[in-house]
Amino acid sequence: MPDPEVIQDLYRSMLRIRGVEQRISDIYWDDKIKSPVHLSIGQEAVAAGVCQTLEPKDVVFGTYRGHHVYLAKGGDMNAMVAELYGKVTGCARGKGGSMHLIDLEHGVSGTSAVVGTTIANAVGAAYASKLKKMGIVIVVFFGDGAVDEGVYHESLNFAALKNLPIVFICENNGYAVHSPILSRRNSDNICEHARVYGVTAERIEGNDVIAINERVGKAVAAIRSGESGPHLLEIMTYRWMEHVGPGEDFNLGYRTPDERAPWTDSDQIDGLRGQIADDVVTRIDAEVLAEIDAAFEFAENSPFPEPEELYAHVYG
Amino acid sequence: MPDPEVIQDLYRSMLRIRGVEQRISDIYWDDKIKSPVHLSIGQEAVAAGVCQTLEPKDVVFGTYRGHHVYLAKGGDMNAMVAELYGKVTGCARGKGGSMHLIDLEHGVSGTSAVVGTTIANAVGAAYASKLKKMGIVIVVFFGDGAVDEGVYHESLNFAALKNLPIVFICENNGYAVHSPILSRRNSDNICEHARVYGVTAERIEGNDVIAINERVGKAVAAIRSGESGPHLLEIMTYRWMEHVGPGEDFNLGYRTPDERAPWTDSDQIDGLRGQIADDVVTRIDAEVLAEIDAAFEFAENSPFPEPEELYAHVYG
Amino acid sequence: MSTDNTDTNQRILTYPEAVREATLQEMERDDGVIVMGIGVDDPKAIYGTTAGLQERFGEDRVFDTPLSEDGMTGMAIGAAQMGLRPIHVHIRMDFVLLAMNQLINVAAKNLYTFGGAAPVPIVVRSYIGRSWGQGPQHSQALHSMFMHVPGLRVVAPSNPYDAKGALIASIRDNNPVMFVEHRLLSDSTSHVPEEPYALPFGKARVQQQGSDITIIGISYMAVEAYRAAQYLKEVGVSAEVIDPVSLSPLDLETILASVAKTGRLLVVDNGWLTCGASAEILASVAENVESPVSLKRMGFAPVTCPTTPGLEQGFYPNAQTIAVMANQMVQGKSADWVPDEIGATEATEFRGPF
Amino acid sequence: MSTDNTDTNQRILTYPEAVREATLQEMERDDGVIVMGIGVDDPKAIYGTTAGLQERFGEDRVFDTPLSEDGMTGMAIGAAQMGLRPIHVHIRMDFVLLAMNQLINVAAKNLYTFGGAAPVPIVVRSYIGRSWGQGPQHSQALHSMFMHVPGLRVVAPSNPYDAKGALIASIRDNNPVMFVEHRLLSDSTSHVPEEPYALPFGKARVQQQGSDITIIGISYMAVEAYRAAQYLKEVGVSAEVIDPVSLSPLDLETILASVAKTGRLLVVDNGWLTCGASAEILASVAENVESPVSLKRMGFAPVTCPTTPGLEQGFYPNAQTIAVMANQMVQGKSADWVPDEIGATEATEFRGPF
Ligand SMILES: Cc1ncc(C[n+]2csc(CCOP(=O)(O)OP(=O)(O)O)c2C)c(N)n1
Ligand SMILES: Cc1ncc(C[n+]2csc(CCOP(=O)(O)OP(=O)(O)O)c2C)c(N)n1
Ligand SMILES: [Mg+2]
Ligand SMILES: [Mg+2]
Repeated sequence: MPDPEVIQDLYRSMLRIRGVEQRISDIYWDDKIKSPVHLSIGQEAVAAGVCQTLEPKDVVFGTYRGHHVYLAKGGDMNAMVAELYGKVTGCARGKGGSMHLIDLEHGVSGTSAVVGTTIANAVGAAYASKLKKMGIVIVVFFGDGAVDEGVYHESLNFAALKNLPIVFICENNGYAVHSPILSRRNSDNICEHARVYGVTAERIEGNDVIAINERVGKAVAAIRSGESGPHLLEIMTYRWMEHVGPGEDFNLGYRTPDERAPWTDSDQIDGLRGQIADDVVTRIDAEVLAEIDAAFEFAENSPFPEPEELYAHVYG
Repeated sequence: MPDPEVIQDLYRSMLRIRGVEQRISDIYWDDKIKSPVHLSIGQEAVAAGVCQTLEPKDVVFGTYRGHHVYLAKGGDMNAMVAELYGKVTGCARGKGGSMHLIDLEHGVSGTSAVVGTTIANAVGAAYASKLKKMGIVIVVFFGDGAVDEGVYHESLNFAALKNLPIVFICENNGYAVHSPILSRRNSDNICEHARVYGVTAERIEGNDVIAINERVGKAVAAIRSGESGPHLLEIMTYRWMEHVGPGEDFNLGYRTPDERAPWTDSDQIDGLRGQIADDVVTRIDAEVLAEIDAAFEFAENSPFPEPEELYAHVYG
Repeated sequence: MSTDNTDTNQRILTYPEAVREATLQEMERDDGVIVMGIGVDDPKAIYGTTAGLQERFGEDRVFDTPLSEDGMTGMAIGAAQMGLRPIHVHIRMDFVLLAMNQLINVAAKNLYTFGGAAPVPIVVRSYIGRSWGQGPQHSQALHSMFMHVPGLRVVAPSNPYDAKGALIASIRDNNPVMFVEHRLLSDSTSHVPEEPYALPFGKARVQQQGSDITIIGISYMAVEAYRAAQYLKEVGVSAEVIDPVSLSPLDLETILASVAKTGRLLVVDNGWLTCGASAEILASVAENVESPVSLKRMGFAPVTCPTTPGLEQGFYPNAQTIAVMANQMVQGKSADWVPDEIGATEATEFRGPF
Repeated sequence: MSTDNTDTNQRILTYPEAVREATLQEMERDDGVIVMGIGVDDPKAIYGTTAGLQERFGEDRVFDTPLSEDGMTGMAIGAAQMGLRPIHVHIRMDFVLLAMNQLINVAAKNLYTFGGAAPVPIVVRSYIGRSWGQGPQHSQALHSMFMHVPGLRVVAPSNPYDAKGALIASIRDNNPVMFVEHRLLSDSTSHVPEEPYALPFGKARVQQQGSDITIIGISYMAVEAYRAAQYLKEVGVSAEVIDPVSLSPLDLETILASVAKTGRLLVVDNGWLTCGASAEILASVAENVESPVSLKRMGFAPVTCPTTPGLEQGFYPNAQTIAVMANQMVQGKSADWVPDEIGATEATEFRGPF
């Protein structure tokens, strides 16, 4: 068992993600967030478990489904919510929206709306870290769909060839939009595939935040000590909500509530809550709620960018 | 041992390739072939061994290093040589040159100068063959360099997913231009990699034309009978000449004559010659020489395309 | 939207319905037509354009693909070379950037490269996104890149009638065709005859006759240009509105005839200006006219598309800004009329799905 | 080639030598500069442009890559985001089509997308091929596609002096820069000062002053345009010859000033016309001039590049065809003068290496 502080950290981390995204879902109807949102509800354990193992200087990359990664790595919550609102106080001054989050100060190097792109970018960051002996570990999050893309192959190959300090996190939620994984590849063997490149690979079942935390922690430690090169962790998880948007999607018929049930039954937030003293839970819950309230208030009260901002930042 | 007829066929096939390319090399100095040539001398066994297993209706795709594939599959020699000369009687009316050979009548579906492109095209042809129940087996030839490209990954994945009637022939000559394979990937494990996709894979050592012929023959038979899906054969071979151009390249220093020696010592043409009755050899040699003489004469005597041809064939 | 058809008993379809009908009819006519792409068989069916096709034609002719744009484009090309007619669908044009190698190095060139031997009859359908925070990577309009390359055809119909006819023509054509759709046109409707018909390539549609200025609107901007022309009536400006429909080949003849009449040309592209379709049209007109004409172009602001709604609005021309520009071209720069309406109602009303 | 420098004691370098010197000097100045690409460390060293760099700076800063254009471009972008300044080399521009996704969806956009937070200082060097049967897939000039996209810079120097200065500027610049080279310029020479210098972006070079017509030549066509201007002297036509050098940003000011003087503009691009750099220049001029000017453009024939030498020649403009066109623009269409020389000696003399 990890020590109680880690449990509390993980709990808080997941709760912040769930809380923010639940709030997004709740208020989406009022049309203040005019941006497609890809909620990670149900997948919080991945980002929380992974990012807890990282140092502030370490760098993560993610996808359009990136709220959880941004928050777990320590990205500024106010700036994220403001970004969703399209406000100039957003982490990308409103220009990026939900799919393009960044917080360089906290090691969030960016998320992308084109599947697979940040995998290669992360490999480049790892190359820079190695070349310049920065001691920074790079982590890139992507879905099971990204594995289909040629750039995935090219990225794994290069990372292994150069023995780079990178952890590939494949968040396998079983679907790319509505396509199940076995409709896109012959076998359920992402880890085996990664190993052939020379990438150490392991699957973690059950969306288990403690297991994720421990195993990724080992991988990160091995990389940081120079003991080993790139790792891939395939983390089995489940998206509770629709692919994009604030609601559920069982009406579409491509999956059933029964399929989801084991995942909600084993909700990692509930699980950890039971392991923390009641008064601590109460305190953390209150703190997180206050933080979230403040973030949405901050976003609501922030100004939109001035029209001239349209022309800023094209060239640097 | 294969039957004598097959031995003769393979001998003739390799001799035609060697003869044409040697002639190209010999006359290149006179600047009549104004086209980069990527000679396959030393690799004849691959094309000959593979194509001997195919029926006329079967379809092959290749690369800029494609003379051997074109000739082995039965492509018209006159039209190929004329193509190199840029004549309108060429297989692509002079528009393609050495890197872009085609002979649809004989199942040569085209070669490409951009590494990796025809791999995906071949997969599409195999899809068509399967969908339309054409009973056609598709074979695509590519080098060890093409394996680096993302499209290789995407093509193998799709071929396995759809269980397509295709044979991937990786001509592993150890180099992509001047880069040895282990400077481009972590391990020498192309077959292992292919297997993870669900592609049956096997390496054939020693550029051995008989082994190539037998093992590819088995793969083609299994595919044609519907018994199995895609296969990959990694055929170890060696390029005797420079990457592009008519000469040798030991002066460049990236490889040594010693490295080549075992390959020339085990020259497959010499090897088969010893297994065929002398009078038959004499006859075949004479026939092939006459065919080659005629092809170069045909090319020399053919006209260049008319200037208006510049504007033909942009749209069909 | 004016179409040639003047039936009284009009059959009205939406754009996606027209696209679906064209696909379905061609699939029935020719069993070599296949539909492939990420999500074509899923419950949302690419805004309904592929709805029910898999049930009707089976999983071999209508199939979801892995997320492999480059490889799947190459696959479509190879299938086409063997006699199939693949329609490859991309829910955003931005993703087609992954397939440029196969489209430009292979599809556009094979026929020529092989001296006429190997036609590549593929259709690539892709959507230009807009509104509700599509942002930098879900909003691009890259038609000019394809217009640049010989061997490709490019069409960008702006209404259901043209969409059906152009898609049927694209499927029947022996060349690779980039079929450009716009997300904001999905709710548009028009008369669409049931029987199959093919629009000829290279034929522009004159949406409205006029005498003072020619306004060309491309893709969704055809809608906005038409709206602008209605606003302009208020100040007595008579605009001729042209939708090229086919961008490659381009119907320069119709454009030149119109400009000869009006002496002024405003091209409104649904894309960036630099080296864009609007540059091409202006250059072609400038090369070909004898008497001087006044030439202007409008399009995306020369920036990346921002996500936040306020900035996003400034990124696009709309009927209002088009009308203002056209009026100034006719009445002089000092004309300070601004129509009350902004136009672009599809954009302001848009709420997904994405 | 006229350069600004009038030293008597001129130091003459070839184009590859100038490129190599710029790279070497910048690598010495800034240890974040790295050189990567297929073959950069091989015996042929990309026509010598990367010769000896790996020996000097080590295998970590100068390295061969797998054949993975898309992934390696993405890798360069990520490395740049962490403070490196990668120079990614492609021996043909055709292969850059594999990297369009990373270049256009990511490199061009990240700075803007992230509100200024993440600059992407990469340089992409690529060669336009020509001659000796380069054919369809080794001859493309795709600069206009990059000009189309906000966030990218594009430069295409035509002589060693400009090449060195533009490459140094590109490496120091905080934006992604497409640095376009032409294979036929590899033997060209000019004075190149030893000390590092950076050419400003957006500044055209007036190669020759003239009064009758402005001829703009892009990339290798700058050489042919200059030759054509010499031929034109024979018939008393005074041509002003401009090499834009920087295509994005483009020095429209210099062009407009020249056209205001000559009243005639012929743009000769080393690329296709439709939606090309020449369309952009014509359109910009047409939009901006008051008095009528005569405008023409020349470039690749609107076909795929054929391999056979006879057809290949017709595919390209040359000094002769440029001179004929310019003369007709000045003297009228009936002028039937044809200069004796064809120009394009680099093309006829070319025999590889490829
Ligand atoms: C290159 C590209 N192709 C297609 C899309 C459309 N698209 C958006 S998300 C998605 C599915 C990705 O699935 P996965 O990687 O498993 O991530 P998840 O959404 O499950 O988190 C697709 C196909 C895209 N954004 N980029
Ligand atoms: C996409 C692409 N990148 C780079 C090149 C340049 N190039 C031509 S051949 C070659 C090496 C290919 O090696 P391999 O696949 O092993 O084939 P071989 O030449 O050994 O037969 C390279 C890098 C190319 N033609 N296409
Ligand atoms: Mg998924
Ligand atoms: Mg090889």
